Amino acid sequence: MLIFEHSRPGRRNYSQSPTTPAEKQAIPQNLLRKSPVLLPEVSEMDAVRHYTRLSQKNFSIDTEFYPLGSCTMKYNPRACNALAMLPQFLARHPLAPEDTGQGFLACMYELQEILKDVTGMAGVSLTPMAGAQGELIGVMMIRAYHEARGDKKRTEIIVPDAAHGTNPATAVMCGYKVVEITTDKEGNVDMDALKAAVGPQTAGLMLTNPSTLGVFEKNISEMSRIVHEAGGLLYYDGANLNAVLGKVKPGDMGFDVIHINLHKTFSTPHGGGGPGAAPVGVAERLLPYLPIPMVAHEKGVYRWLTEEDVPQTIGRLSAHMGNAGVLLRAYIYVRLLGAEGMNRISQYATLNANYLMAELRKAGFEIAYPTRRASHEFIVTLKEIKERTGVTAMNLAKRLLDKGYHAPTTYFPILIPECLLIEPAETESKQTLDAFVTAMKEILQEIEDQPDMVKSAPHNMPLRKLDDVRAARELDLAWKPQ
Amino acid sequence: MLIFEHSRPGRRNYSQSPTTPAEKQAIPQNLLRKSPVLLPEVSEMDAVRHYTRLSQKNFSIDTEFYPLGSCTMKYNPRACNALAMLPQFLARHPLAPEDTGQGFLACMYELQEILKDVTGMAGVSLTPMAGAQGELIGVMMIRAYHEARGDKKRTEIIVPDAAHGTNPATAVMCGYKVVEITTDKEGNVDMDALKAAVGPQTAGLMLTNPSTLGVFEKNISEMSRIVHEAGGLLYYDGANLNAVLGKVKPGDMGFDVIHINLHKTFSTPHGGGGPGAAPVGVAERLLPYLPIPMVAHEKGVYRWLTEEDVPQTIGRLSAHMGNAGVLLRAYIYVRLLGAEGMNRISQYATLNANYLMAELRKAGFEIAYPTRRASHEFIVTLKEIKERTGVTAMNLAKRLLDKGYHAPTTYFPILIPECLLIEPAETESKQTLDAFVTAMKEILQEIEDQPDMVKSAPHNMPLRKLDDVRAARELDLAWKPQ
Amino acid sequence: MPFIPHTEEDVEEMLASIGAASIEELFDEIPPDLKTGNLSRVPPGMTEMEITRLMHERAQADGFYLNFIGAGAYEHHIPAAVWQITTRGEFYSSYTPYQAEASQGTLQLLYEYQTMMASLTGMDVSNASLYDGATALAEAALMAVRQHKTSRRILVPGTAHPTYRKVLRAIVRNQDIEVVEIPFDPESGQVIPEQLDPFGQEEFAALVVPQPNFFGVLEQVDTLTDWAHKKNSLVIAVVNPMSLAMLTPPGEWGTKGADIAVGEGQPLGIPLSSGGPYFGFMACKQELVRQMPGRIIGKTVDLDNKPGFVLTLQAREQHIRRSKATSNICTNQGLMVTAATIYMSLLGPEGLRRVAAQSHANLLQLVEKLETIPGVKRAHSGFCFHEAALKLPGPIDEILQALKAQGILGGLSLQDYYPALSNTLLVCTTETKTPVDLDKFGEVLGKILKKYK
Amino acid sequence: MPFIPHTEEDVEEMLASIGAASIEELFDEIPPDLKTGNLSRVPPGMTEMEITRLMHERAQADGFYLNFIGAGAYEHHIPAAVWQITTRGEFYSSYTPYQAEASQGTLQLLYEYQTMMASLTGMDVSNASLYDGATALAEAALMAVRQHKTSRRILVPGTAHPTYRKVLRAIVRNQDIEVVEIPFDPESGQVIPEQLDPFGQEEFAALVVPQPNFFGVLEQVDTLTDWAHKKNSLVIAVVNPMSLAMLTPPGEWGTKGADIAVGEGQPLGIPLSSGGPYFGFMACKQELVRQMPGRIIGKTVDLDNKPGFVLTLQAREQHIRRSKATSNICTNQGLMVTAATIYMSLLGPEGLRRVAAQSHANLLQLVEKLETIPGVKRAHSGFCFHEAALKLPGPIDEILQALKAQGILGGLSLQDYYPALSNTLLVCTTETKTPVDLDKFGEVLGKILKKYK
Repeated sequence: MLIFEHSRPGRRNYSQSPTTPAEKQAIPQNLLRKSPVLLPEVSEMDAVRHYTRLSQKNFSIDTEFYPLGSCTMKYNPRACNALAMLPQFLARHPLAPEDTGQGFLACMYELQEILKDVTGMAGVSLTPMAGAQGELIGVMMIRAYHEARGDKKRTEIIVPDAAHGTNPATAVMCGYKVVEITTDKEGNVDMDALKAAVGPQTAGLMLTNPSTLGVFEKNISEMSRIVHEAGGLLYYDGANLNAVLGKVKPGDMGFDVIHINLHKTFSTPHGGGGPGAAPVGVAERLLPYLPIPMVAHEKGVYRWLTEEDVPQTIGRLSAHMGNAGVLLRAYIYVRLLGAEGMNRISQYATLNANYLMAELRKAGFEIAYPTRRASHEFIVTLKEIKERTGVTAMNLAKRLLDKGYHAPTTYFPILIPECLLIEPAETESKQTLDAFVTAMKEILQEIEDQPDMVKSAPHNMPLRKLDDVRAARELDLAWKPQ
Repeated sequence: MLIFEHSRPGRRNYSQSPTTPAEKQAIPQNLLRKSPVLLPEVSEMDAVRHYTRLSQKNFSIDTEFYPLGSCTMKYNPRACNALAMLPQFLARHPLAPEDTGQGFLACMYELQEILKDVTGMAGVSLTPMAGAQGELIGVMMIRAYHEARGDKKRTEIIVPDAAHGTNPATAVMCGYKVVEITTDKEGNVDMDALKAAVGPQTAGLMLTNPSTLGVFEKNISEMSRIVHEAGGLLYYDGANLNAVLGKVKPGDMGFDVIHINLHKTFSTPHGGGGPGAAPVGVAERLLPYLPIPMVAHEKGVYRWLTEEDVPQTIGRLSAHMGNAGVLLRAYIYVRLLGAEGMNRISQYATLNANYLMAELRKAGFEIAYPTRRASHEFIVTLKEIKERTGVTAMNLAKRLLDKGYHAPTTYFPILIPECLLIEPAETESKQTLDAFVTAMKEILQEIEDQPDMVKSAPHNMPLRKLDDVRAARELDLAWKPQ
Repeated sequence: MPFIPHTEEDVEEMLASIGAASIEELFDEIPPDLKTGNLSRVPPGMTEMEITRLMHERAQADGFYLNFIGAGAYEHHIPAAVWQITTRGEFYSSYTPYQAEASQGTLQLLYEYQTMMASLTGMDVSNASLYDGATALAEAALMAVRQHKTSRRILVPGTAHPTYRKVLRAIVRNQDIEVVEIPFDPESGQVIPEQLDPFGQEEFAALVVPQPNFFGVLEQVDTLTDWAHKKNSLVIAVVNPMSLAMLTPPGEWGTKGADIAVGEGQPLGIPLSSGGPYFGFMACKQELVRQMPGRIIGKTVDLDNKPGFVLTLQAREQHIRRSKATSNICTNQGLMVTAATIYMSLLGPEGLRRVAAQSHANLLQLVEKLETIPGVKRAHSGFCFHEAALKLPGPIDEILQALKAQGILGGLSLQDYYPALSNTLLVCTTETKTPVDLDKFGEVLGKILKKYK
Repeated sequence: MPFIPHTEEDVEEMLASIGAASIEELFDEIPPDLKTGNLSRVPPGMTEMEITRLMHERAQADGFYLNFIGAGAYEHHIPAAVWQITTRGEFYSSYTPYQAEASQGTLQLLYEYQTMMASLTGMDVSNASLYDGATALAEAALMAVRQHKTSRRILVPGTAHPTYRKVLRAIVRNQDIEVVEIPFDPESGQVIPEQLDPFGQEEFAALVVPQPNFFGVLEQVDTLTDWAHKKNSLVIAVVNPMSLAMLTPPGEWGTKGADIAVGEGQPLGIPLSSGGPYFGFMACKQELVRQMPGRIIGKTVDLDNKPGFVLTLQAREQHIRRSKATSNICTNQGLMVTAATIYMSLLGPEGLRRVAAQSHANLLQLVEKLETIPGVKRAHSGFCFHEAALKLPGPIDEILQALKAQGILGGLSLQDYYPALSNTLLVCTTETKTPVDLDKFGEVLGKILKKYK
């Protein structure tokens, strides 16, 4: 039932708006709204009940194992939420004077410093509000760098075919042509393809390492050399940073610019699809182009850096300074972890992924890159199963829901047919992984014994399989009163 | 799965206790614990996940209609929770000096004053921590009153047979003999029985008005006269105050002492069975006996009253001053309501009850007192249905769970066979009541068509009917490691 | 009309169904002369915005202090997860789990709680909580009297919490139960077992043993327990549950263990909150379970033999037994127990032990530091857990005022409770106090005390 | 090892299954020379107790002020229910609803949100949110260019939020899009439709119309909309969603209505929180829906024909279309939209209208009061919503400092954004300001300004 269906004309919450209608008004008649606003007229209790019950229809980290590859669904500490929502932090206006926000700014400054260390970069700006915006800002800086040098012939960004879709989409938003390069049999970037693609027209290479295939690009130093020698820059998509945190710094691998998905590696909540936050870090040569605002610490006082301080900045990319409350949560998280805690993240995320990969292989699943170590994630392919039984990766995914597990990422990376990208994250216990393996084994058996049942999953959820095609064909994007 | 079954030896949450073991210790060996403590060894995420999922297994006001008679399950405003949990309120030590708690004490003082007005009483003490403790304290004051007058022959408390079980239990805890009096056909206390029971041995009469039968005792003034003339006092069980809030004050009905269930009428949360709070109010003559502490306001300063201020007090009944945080919630609630809001509570609670009674009667249900107005609750009896079909009130209750409604109170008051005591409370909308009536009608039909299905309900809950008898016979009150 | 959803149209339709002309008509059975309910002293309603501002202002006015007061209520760190989960609507706004099938969340949690508390106290069984520590002691005394059958005498040492003793007296006095106070040794701050014999001449139902006692001092629990058992009496332990992560649990005191263990559950994840709501806990030996008051949860199975949980032993309770019930208690402090169970799960055995050990170590550190100030010395010689009484060289109220002016609540003045203990301060440390805090207390107190040299 | 559950035994068993001797061995594909990850500048870990204390101290240091700053972020009362529900784990810790059957909570809520925003803006369809108001404007400009096909020119008045204009330029500049600034009338603080014609000589893709504009002034939206439509250009409305409870929605501007409406969703239940996270909203006409970036939720049915909700029109998105996507955006600001949807449900149409009306009335009241102070007068003659620019008779930074010393944040100095507007203060009132607050501001400012007479 939609909230609108609980509505009755004239019902309202008297506690939640001024008791008496406002006395004064000075707005010309022609600017005043005449049409009614379609908001529900429900009691406070009905709203609370409706949304509490809706919430219960979600799978989430707080209720289920959620091994969604490339998304790093780890525990979001409750302390981060509680402390970022202290009344003073919530009440502070973004344009309030700096001296009324020294506590908040101290957190932001320290977060910048910590992220510099973690990434091996010379400078960090916290403003990007999501991974995709971090990418956009990163590539904008690459472009600004070439432009500042008068290097106008660089029109291409190289992207591996396994990359996140945001990579090519971002390059295009920055006015670049996208050159896709292939992957070799071992899951590495095809070095010959890279060499062939690189040239004076190359603005840069966007790369995730470990890659979205769940393996570490062993040739990264060589790749870095090739791109740099051609005058291009290296962009690090930080989506998989969780796998190497404290092990390898992107700066040490030769990357010039990076975005860090705080909602992945630094455990800020995914919130049903945002808000995220994706600070960008840069090597020395890109420092002048970092987006503002950033926080400086001078003579014991924290202040915002503006256009005056960073005259070559690519500018402002948000109305204020990005997703401040998300940054606060990440700050609290990194302070809880400390250096040792960060090192352990990559260790245990990697242990969990390799263990799960080993167990699923033993259970009879086909691993996409069986000769490689898993990073913090790995790929299972149902190609053979699909051919033999008609059961798809999506069927298996839906059947997992029935068993109380969120499905792994399906059909990404697109170059592996019928794939499941599985990322358990470091906060899951061996017992949970073992229970998941048991469920996967059960489904493997079900595929043999009752493939039609698997194909028509889910069966134990409040709804059965939803019709995506109809949704797109008969667009219904807003409720209309009957 | 129990939390203990998630446990693994050696697992722990490093964030939640001191990082390094304490250095100093000076406790003799023979006083130190040797046996291990059976607490779960789980990660923070596992604990969060376990208890979040457990919570989803509860029906509650925030998720379901909960017409539990005599319990006043109304909406618990979220603001009351948020504001009572402001950090300063939570951090304040109960024995901190009064001048560090003037904000808190102001709330307590004002709550006392408001409750005096609401009940028509001369004084109020906030200390009782639950309805049953309010009763205990009320009867203790009655006893103290008689004792102070040297009136030692009063050994009996009169209680109607429809009363809450706490009434007689309380009287016994205060050293009184209980005399039960009967109810007439209309649901009133049998006046002849009362007259016969009253005498010089009568310490007092405990009464709920409206009674637990959901009707107003019309003869209350006469009853008051009879008891008072015999030298007894009148105790008002405030369980049903919601029905007459702002309409009739217990003090005006002649009551000498009252407890007020804040977790009913004043909407503090029931919390799965507490904490409640049940301030006591008294007429002039019982003022000297009120329990301490109470809050006084003198020269703009709030302070606790102690034994020195109230030398005849029955004393202290809690380690500090009762359930302070619950009192804060009630204070916030009454300020949100104001006088007008309180008047409306009884009006709409009564409207809802009478409407639901009318609709259920039309639907074919037998009403216990069809000639009477419902107060804020009323009784349906399945006597005839049970005799004819074997379906009991408990069967119907379980079937309601299947349909997404919490069951009404069953088998209370005990003098009505196969009864359901139904209290919708004022915060439910007509639409919810209508949907409930529809569900009740469906069950009525099911009783005719498929009585065995109804008898074996619930069917749609995570568990089927639980075996109470086995629970009591094969006592298993604590998990033991396998 | 905050919180009331009715539209005018709703009201009309409802009245029509009832057959009444107005809402007022529904009250026609109330004698008109009684309808005097004019709430003249209740202020007009506020919006949520207005009350939010008022409460924020009052909270701000109360402020924050560096707190060294204990005396039965203890400031421990509470993980953020505890109350974020506890205040979820499904826990917060549900009732006592009468319909077991619709209340497995609360019921299973309470069963887990009972398991934890039974283990922590070393007893066989626990109930699902009582109001607070003080009333739990009173209920334990009533229980002991019911069990003992021939004596209505309870021995309580003067080292037990003074307010608990008052509450005990207030509750049991109407049932002809005698509370006899046992003296303590002013030097050690303990009960001396050897001095008990005069009190054991006459039969008694139970001996109350506080551990640690009100002065923070550890009693000789083994000797006291065995002494009482030798007299065929019961032993009621009054314990701080946090201390039990370090100290011998009541179930292992002496040869046979205490019979009933009660106490204040607040240290297990409940905020100080000006004194409540907290929760009392009660655990006992198996043979006493049917004398135990309060809710008890049992494990059972459903029709399909799946495990589940229900309220059990309800035959003891007032809604069934009425005047013959074990107690009039019907609610427990469910929501507080929810918090405590989550707290104990998050801490685990090692976490709880570390919190207890650090609280204890901090006291040793603080006392050592304060004793370096001339004129400050411990009032008692007994071993302490996380609280101790200190003699000060000046008027305590003045000193406490001076400390407060610097943001420190220095402890509790014992004089109000024990007139002999003039200028004596009961100080408490928990794991929340850092070395910097302890140093600050020492420094500030040192400066204040200079004038009394 | 906070948050990592592995016991030593677990690790051993897991390594045995993998066939590795150590965790370190799992990293053997990383070239050793790259393993330089020594985090020397990351401080050691803290316990939750320690970070809790630190954050409380920092929050206390920042304090509370009586705030009259608006300028794109507005202090409204937020019902307590909003964030208590929004931060429930099931909303807080779930991902983008890729598996629709396991995400109906989020999906249905987003569908409800889309319905509310479409109605509030008077448009046909809404997406499920963008990052913030400023980036939403940039996305709208890109969308307009895609739709218009022949022009890459966007007209933006100088009355639009200065930071929004900066963000717009920064984002579109790499796609050869020209942003042309339209002047405004310094007297009225509005764009004068009659002066637009020079800018319409050349083809343009869209005209941006802010309502209310950055000065709080109401633009002549009907005339502006019709003018742009006459030039075959699109109209992008940038609106404060709260104001739409009172003001004509973009969908009804002029003859045909604006084509795209965007803005900052923060006023709908999102705390100020130093600037974020907020959310941008975007609604448009039906014919533009396939050009709209961001997530969109559609209603559909399941195999049993029961209604349900899914992510739809994914063919526009980057994970399918890659370099041909409408935008690189993939996340929305889901949790903020969750809060906004609950907020709008709690307020309802009448509640939202009253909040808007009271915010507006308070501004009239405040301006009237402040204009009684000698030397204070309105900078613009146009009608205002809940914000207005005031000329002050002295140096603004000094005056703001003096106000702050008395706990008042008096507004924003416009000089930094519009050099011509020296000593001009942009003040904002919402419904949170009481008559007492307005009086206090007037009194304090009056006293401060005495020295500049």
